[in-house]
Amino acid sequence: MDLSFNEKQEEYRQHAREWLINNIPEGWGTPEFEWPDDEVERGRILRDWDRKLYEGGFAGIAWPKEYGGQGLTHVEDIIFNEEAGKLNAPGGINVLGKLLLGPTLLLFGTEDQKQRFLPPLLRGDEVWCQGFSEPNAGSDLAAIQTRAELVDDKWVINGQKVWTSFAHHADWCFVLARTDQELPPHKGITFFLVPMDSEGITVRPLVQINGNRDFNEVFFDHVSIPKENVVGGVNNGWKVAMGTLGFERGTLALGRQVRFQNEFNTMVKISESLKKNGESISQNSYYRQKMAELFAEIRILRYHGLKTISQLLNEGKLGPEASLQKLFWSTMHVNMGKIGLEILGEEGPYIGKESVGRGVLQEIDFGSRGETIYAGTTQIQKNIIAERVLGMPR
Amino acid sequence: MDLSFNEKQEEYRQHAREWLINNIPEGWGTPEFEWPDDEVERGRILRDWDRKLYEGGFAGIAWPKEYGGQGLTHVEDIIFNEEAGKLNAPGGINVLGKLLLGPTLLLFGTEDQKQRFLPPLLRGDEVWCQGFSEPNAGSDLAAIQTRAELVDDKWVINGQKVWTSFAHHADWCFVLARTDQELPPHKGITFFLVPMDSEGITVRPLVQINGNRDFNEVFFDHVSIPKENVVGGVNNGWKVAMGTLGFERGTLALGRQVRFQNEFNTMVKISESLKKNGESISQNSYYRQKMAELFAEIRILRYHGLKTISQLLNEGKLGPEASLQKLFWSTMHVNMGKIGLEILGEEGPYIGKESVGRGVLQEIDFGSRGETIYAGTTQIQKNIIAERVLGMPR
Amino acid sequence: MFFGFNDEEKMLRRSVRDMFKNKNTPEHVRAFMKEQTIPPGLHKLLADQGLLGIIDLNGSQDRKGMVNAILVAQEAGRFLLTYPLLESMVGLAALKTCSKQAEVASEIESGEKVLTVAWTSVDAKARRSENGYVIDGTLREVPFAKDADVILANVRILGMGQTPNEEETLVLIDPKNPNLVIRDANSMDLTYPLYEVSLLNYPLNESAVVNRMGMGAGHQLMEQMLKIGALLLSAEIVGCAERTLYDTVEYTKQRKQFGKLIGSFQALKHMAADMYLKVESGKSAIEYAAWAVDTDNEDADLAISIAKSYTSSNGVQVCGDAIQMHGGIGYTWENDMHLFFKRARRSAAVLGDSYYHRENIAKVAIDGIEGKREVGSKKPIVVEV
Amino acid sequence: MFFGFNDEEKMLRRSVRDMFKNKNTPEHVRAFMKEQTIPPGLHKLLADQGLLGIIDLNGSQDRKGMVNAILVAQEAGRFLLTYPLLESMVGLAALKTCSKQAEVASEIESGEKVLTVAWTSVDAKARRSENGYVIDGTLREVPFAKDADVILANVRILGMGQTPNEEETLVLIDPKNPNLVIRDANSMDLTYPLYEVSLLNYPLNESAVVNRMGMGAGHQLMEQMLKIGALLLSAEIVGCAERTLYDTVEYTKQRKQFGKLIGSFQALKHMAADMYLKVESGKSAIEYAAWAVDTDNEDADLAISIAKSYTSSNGVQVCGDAIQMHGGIGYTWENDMHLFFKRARRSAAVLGDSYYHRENIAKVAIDGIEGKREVGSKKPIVVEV
Repeated sequence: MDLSFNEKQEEYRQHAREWLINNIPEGWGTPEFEWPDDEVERGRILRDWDRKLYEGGFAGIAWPKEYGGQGLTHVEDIIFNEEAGKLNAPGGINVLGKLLLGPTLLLFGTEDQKQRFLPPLLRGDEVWCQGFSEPNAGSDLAAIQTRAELVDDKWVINGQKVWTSFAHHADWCFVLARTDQELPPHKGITFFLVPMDSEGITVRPLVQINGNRDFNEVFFDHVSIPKENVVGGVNNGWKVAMGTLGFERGTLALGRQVRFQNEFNTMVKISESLKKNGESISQNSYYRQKMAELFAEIRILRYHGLKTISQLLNEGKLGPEASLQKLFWSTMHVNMGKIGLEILGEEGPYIGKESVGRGVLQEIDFGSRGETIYAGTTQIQKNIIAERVLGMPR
Repeated sequence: MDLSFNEKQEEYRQHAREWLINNIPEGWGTPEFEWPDDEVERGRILRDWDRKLYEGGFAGIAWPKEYGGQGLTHVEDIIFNEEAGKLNAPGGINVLGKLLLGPTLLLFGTEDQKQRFLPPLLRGDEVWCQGFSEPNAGSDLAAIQTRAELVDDKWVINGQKVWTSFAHHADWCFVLARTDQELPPHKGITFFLVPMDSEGITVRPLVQINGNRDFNEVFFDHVSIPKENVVGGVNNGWKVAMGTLGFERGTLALGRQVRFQNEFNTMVKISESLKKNGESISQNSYYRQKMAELFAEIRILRYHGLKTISQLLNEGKLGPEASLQKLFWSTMHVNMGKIGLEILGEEGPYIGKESVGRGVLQEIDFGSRGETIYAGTTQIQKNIIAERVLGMPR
Repeated sequence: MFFGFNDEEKMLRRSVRDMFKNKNTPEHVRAFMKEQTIPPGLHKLLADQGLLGIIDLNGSQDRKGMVNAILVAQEAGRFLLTYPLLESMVGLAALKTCSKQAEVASEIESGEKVLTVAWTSVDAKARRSENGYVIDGTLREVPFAKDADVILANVRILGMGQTPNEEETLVLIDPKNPNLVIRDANSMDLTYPLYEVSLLNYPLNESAVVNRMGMGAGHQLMEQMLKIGALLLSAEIVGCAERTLYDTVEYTKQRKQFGKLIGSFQALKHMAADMYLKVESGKSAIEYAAWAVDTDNEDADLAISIAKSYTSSNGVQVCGDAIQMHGGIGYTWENDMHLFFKRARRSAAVLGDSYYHRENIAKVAIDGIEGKREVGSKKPIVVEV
Repeated sequence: MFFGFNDEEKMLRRSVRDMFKNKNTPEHVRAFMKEQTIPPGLHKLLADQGLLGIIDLNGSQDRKGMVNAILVAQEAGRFLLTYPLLESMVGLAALKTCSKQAEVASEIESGEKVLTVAWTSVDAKARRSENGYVIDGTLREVPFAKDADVILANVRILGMGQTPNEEETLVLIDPKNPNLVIRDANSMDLTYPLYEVSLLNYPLNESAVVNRMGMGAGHQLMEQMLKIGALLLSAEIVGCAERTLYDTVEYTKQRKQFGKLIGSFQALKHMAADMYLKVESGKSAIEYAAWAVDTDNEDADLAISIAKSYTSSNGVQVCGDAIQMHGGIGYTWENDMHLFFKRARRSAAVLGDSYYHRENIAKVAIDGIEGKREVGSKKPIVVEV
C-alpha cells in the first residue's frame, strides 16, 4: 500500500498547476464565466483550449511519444486531471477522442491507423465523436441496425445514431455498424472510422433537459468510406466496442472527483449564506449530517479512483469491477443534486444568473439525471456487477 | 369522503375502550410486563385472553351472529382493533384463526364447516395454525410438495411445513397439500383442515433472530384425516389460499398503525432522555427530521388502513392493491428500527431489562426484518403491484 | 365511513380531465413555454367550468370545497396547466371573506380578470404620504404576474399594529400601474413562471384593502392561504407523479431492449411498484388533509404538513425515476418527463419545503404528544391517534 | 502509487483466514454464544501467529502496522471471532508506549494473559486514601471482561490536572480483585459480549499506571486508542458485510423458486450489486485510512471518520439485506446471518456512531474548508483534496 506520489510526480503536479493557472482564460470554470450563445463560437473556444493543451505538453500524457503523446504514465495523467479538476477547467472538445478512441486505437488499431489518427487528434486538428447508440439500441447495444455494406471496395453506411456528443463540432466519428445480418447480433458488428464531412451525413442537435445541446442525432444516408477504415477487423466490432466502453466506465474518475469536491465546496458556501431561524444552514445538524455523508462519499470516490489507476499501472487493464465506479459516482451525484435542492429550500426554483449560487446546484440536479443513463445505465451497471463480478446466473 | 365515525360508532369505541382498560391484566402491553419463560404457560395466558375477548363480545366482531360472531361491520372491528392497539393489547393466540381461517371459511366453507369450526374458534376453544410454506416453497407457494392421497375414504398427508406460527399451541391447522401430481402446480392443490393431535404430526420450534419461538416446523408422517375436511373443493386449494393471503395482506393495518404510533411515542420519550452536547436528541434537527418523516408515514399508514376498510365496507372485497399496505408498513417498520438505533447511538447494543427503553427499539429493528419476509416478501409484493395492479408484462 | 369520491366528485374530475386533455395539450404547453403568455380563452374556460371560485372558507355544511379543489389541482399537475389556477382558487377564497371586494371577486370568478398571489413579501411596506399610502418594496414568488390583472399581496402598513405581523394587510395590487416593475425571476419550471414585482411609491388606495388594515387580519388570512395553497401544491405534485408513473409504465409496455419489453425486467417493475406506493400514499395524504380542512378537523394543519412534506420528497422522486426508466429519451428536452420533474421540484420548494413541514410535524409529534409513555410506568396509556 | 496489498500482506490475510476457518468455526461460535467463555487455546493460537501486538504506534519506517491490523480485523469480522482481538491490538499498542509495563505487555503478547479495554468510563475516579489511591465508579463497554486478566481503563485521578481531561490516566485493572463487580451488560451481539465493571474502594497501585498520572497523558493516549479502535471496528464491519454478501450470493446460486435459481431474479441481482458497492467502498475507506495512519498523513483522523461513518451505516445495511435475500431461513436463529447483523450493529454503535463521525467530518468539510469559492469571484481557486 503506497498512496503517495513521489517527488518527481509532485514536481509534475506543481508544473501542471502553474501551467493551468497561467493558461486558463479568466473566469473559466467559475459559474460566473459566460459562454457565447453561438455553438460554433463555443466550439472554437474549446478547440483552442485543446490546441493549447497540446502545445503545453498536456495532451496524450500517457500515450507513446511516437504518436504525439508525452510517453508518461497514468499517474501523470491523473495528476494533470486532478489539477485541471481543481481549477474546474473544461475538458476541451475532444473528450471522446482522448478518452475513448485513442485508447481503443492503441489497443486494437493498426500501426498505420495509429500514425494517421493519433497525432492530429492530440493536436486538436481532428475532433472525434462516438456513433454507438441508436433509437432502438440503447442499453441493448448489440441491437444496432445501422448497416455497412462493401460496395466496390468502399463501405457504404446507412442508419441513424443518437446521443452523439459533439457531433456538430466533430471531424470524425467512430461508428458501430452491422456488417453481417446472418451472424448472431454480437458477431456481425464492425467498428468504423468515418469522416464527418462525408456526403450523406446529417447532424441534428438533441436538447437535454438542462438546456444543453451537446448531444445529437446523426443520420447516415449512403455514406461511403474507404475500405481500410475498420478497427480490429470486420465483424469483430463488438469486442472493440466493449474495450471502448471499459475505458469510459473506469477512467478519469479522479478528475471527476475533484470537480465534485469543487461543487461540494460551492454547496457549503451556499449553505453558509442561507439561514434557518437566524442560523446558517451550514450549522444546522440536519444539513450538516447530509453534507458530511456526501463529503465522505466524494472522498471514497477518490479512493476508488486511486485503486483504478493502481490497477491500470500494475496490471495494465481494468476488469468488470470498473462498473462499480460508474455506478458509484453517478448515483452519488444524483443524491448530491437532491441535497443541493434541500439546502436551497424556497430558493430552489430560481436558476438565473442572479439566483443563489447562479443555479449551480440545480444544474447538478438536472445534469446528474443523464449521468445515471449514459455510458451504461445504473441498471446495466448493476447487471454487470451481479453477473460478471459476482457470478450470479444470467 | 366521510372519514368520521358516527355517534353510534363513537359509543362503541367508548365501550370497547372501557372494557379493555378494565380487562387487560396490569402492565400488559408495556415493555415492563414480564412474560413467563414457559411456553405452555404463555400459551395459557394468551388463550385466556381470547376467552375473555369472546365473553366480552369482542371476538368475530364483523362475523355473522349465527356462527358466534357479533354481526357488526368492519367499522366496529377496526374500532376495537384501534383501541386494543392503543393499549398495546396482545392479539391473543388465535390470530391466524381469526384473521385468516375465519374469513376463508366464511367465503369458501360449507355451511357445516362454518357451524362446526367458527364458534369454537371464537370461543378460544380451538386455536388454529397455518400450514402453507415449505422449505422449498416460500415465495413460490405453488411449489409445495406435501401430498395428500385418498386412502379408504381418508386423506393421508405426508410432508413438511415451516414458519407455522403458534403450531405448538394449536388444536387445528389449515394445510395446503398437493392432491394431483399430474395437473399444473396451481391446479393440483387442496386446502385441508387438520387436527393437530392427529397421529403422525411432529412440531419442532424454530427460533427467530429476536429470540422468539413463535414459528415452528411441522412434519406430517402419514397423517390421516376425514374426507370431508376439505375447503373449497379438491384441487381448488390455490384459489382458496389466494383468498386467505389477500386477508393477510390487506386487513388489520389500523390496529397495527396504532401499535406503531405507540412505539413511536416510546421512541420520542427515549430521544428526550438521551443527550447530545447537552441538548436532548429530540431537539436536534437531524433526529427531529427523521422522526417527523416517520410520524408522517405512520399517519399515512392510517389513511391507507381507512381506505382499505372503506373498500371492504363499500365494495365487499379487496383487490391486489392491498399489497401496497403490506409493502408500506413492513418497509416503514424496518426504517423505524434503523432510526431507533440511530437515536440510541452508543446505547444501541444493550437490550436487557435495564437498558434504555428496555430494548424496545432494538426489538423493532430485529422483528421488522421478518416482516418484510413473511406473508409475501417485499419482492413478491412489488411483483404483484407491478404485474397485477400496473399490468406490466410478466 | 367512506374514504373515496362520490359520483359528483368523480364527474368533476372527469370533466376537468377531459377539458385539460383537449385544451391544455402538450402542444399548448410547449407553446406557452416559448411565449410565456396564457393562451387566450383559457381563463374563460376555467371560469365557465366554475373552477376558479371552488373554495369557500365559510362553506356551509362543513364543506369548504377542498376535496373538489384537490381533485382539480391534481389534474392541473397531470396536464401541466399553464394558468395560476391555484392562486385563483386560494385568492378568491380569501377575497370572498371581504364583502367590499365582491365586485372584483365576481370579475375574477367569471373569468374577466386574472388573479394571482404574491406568496412572499420582501419587506414591502406602506407608509403615509401626501395623498394617502404608498408602498415600497418587493414581492416575490408571484406566478404569472405578467399576465395578471390583479395581484393579491400581503404588505405591512406601518403603524397599523403593535408588531410587524399585526401590521400585515392583504391588498390588491394593479400590475399595470407604472409605479411597479415586473421581472421574470427565471424559475426552472417554464410551465408556471414566477415573477418578482418591485414597487416604488406605489399608491395604495383604501379601496384596494381586503377586509381591514392591520390588526392581524392580513397575517391570519395569509397564513390560511399558505396552508391551503400548500395542500393544493401537494395535489399538483401528486398529479405530476401519477402522470409520469402511468406514462412510464405505458412506455415500458412499448419499448423493447434485449428482445423483451423493458417492462418485463424485474428491476423496472420494482421501480414502478415503489413509484406506485409513493403516488398512492401521496393521494391518501392529500385526500385525508382535504377532508380534514373541509370538516374543520383539529388535525387539519398537521395533515397538511404531512401531505406537503411527503409529496415534496416522494413526488419529486417519482418524477425523477420516470426520467430514469425512460432511459436516454427521458433525458431529452423533447420528452415531457422533465417538465413534470421541474414542476414538481418547484412545487416542492415553495409554500414550505419538506424540512419546514417536517419541523411543523415535529412540533406536534415530538414536542407536544399526549399520552407519552413514562418509561418504567406500568399503567395502560391510551395513545391518541 | 500502489493501492493494494503486497505479497506479505496477502500471506498474512491468507494464514489468518485459514486459522479462523479451522479454529473459529460456526460450531465454536455457537458454543461460545452459550458458554460466553473464550475457548481454551484461542489466545495461544492468536499469540503464536503474532497477531496481538501487531500495531506499533512508534513504528519505524512510517509503518505502524495498521494495514496489517485492518486485514486481521476484517477476518475477525468475517469469522465472528470470539476473542477481544481488537482490544488486544489497540491495548498492547498503548501499553508498549510505556517501558514500565514491558513485562505485562509481553505476557499479553505471548498469550499468557488476556487483555481487554474499558472503552467508556462512567465517572470512575481515583482518590487518595490511607494506603495510596482507591477507585470508585463504573467502567462500561468492556468486552470479554469476564475472561480477561487485565483491563486497560481510563480513570480520573483527582488532583492530577487542572481539568477533568488532564486528570485522565490509563491504568491496569485486575478483574479478579474482590473490590470490583463484573456484570453482563446484555449486549445484542452474543459473539462479543460487553460487560460493565463497578469499582468500589478498588486499590490503585502506582505500578498499575501506564506512563504517568494525569497531565493529559492518559487522555491523549485514550483518544488515539479510540481512533485506531474505530478504524479496526470499521474493518470488522466490512468483514461481516463482505462475508454475508458472498454467502448470500452463494445461497442465491443454490436456492430455487419458481423453477429458477433465485440468483437469476434481477431484483436480487440488483440488491447484490448494491451490497457489493457498499462492501467495496467500505474496503477502500478502511484501506486508505490505514495507510494514512501508518504514514502519519494529516488526513488520518478525517479518513478514520469517513471509514467509521460509512461502514457503520452501509455495512449494517448489507447485513440486513443479506437476511432479506435469504428469505425466511435468514430470519431464523439457526442461520448465521443475524449474528453478522448484530455484530455489525454493535460495532456501528460503539467508538462513535455514524452521527458522531459525520459531525467530525463536518468540522473539516464544512467549518474548515480551504479555498472555498467566494460566490461571485472569477479568480481561479485551487481546491485542495
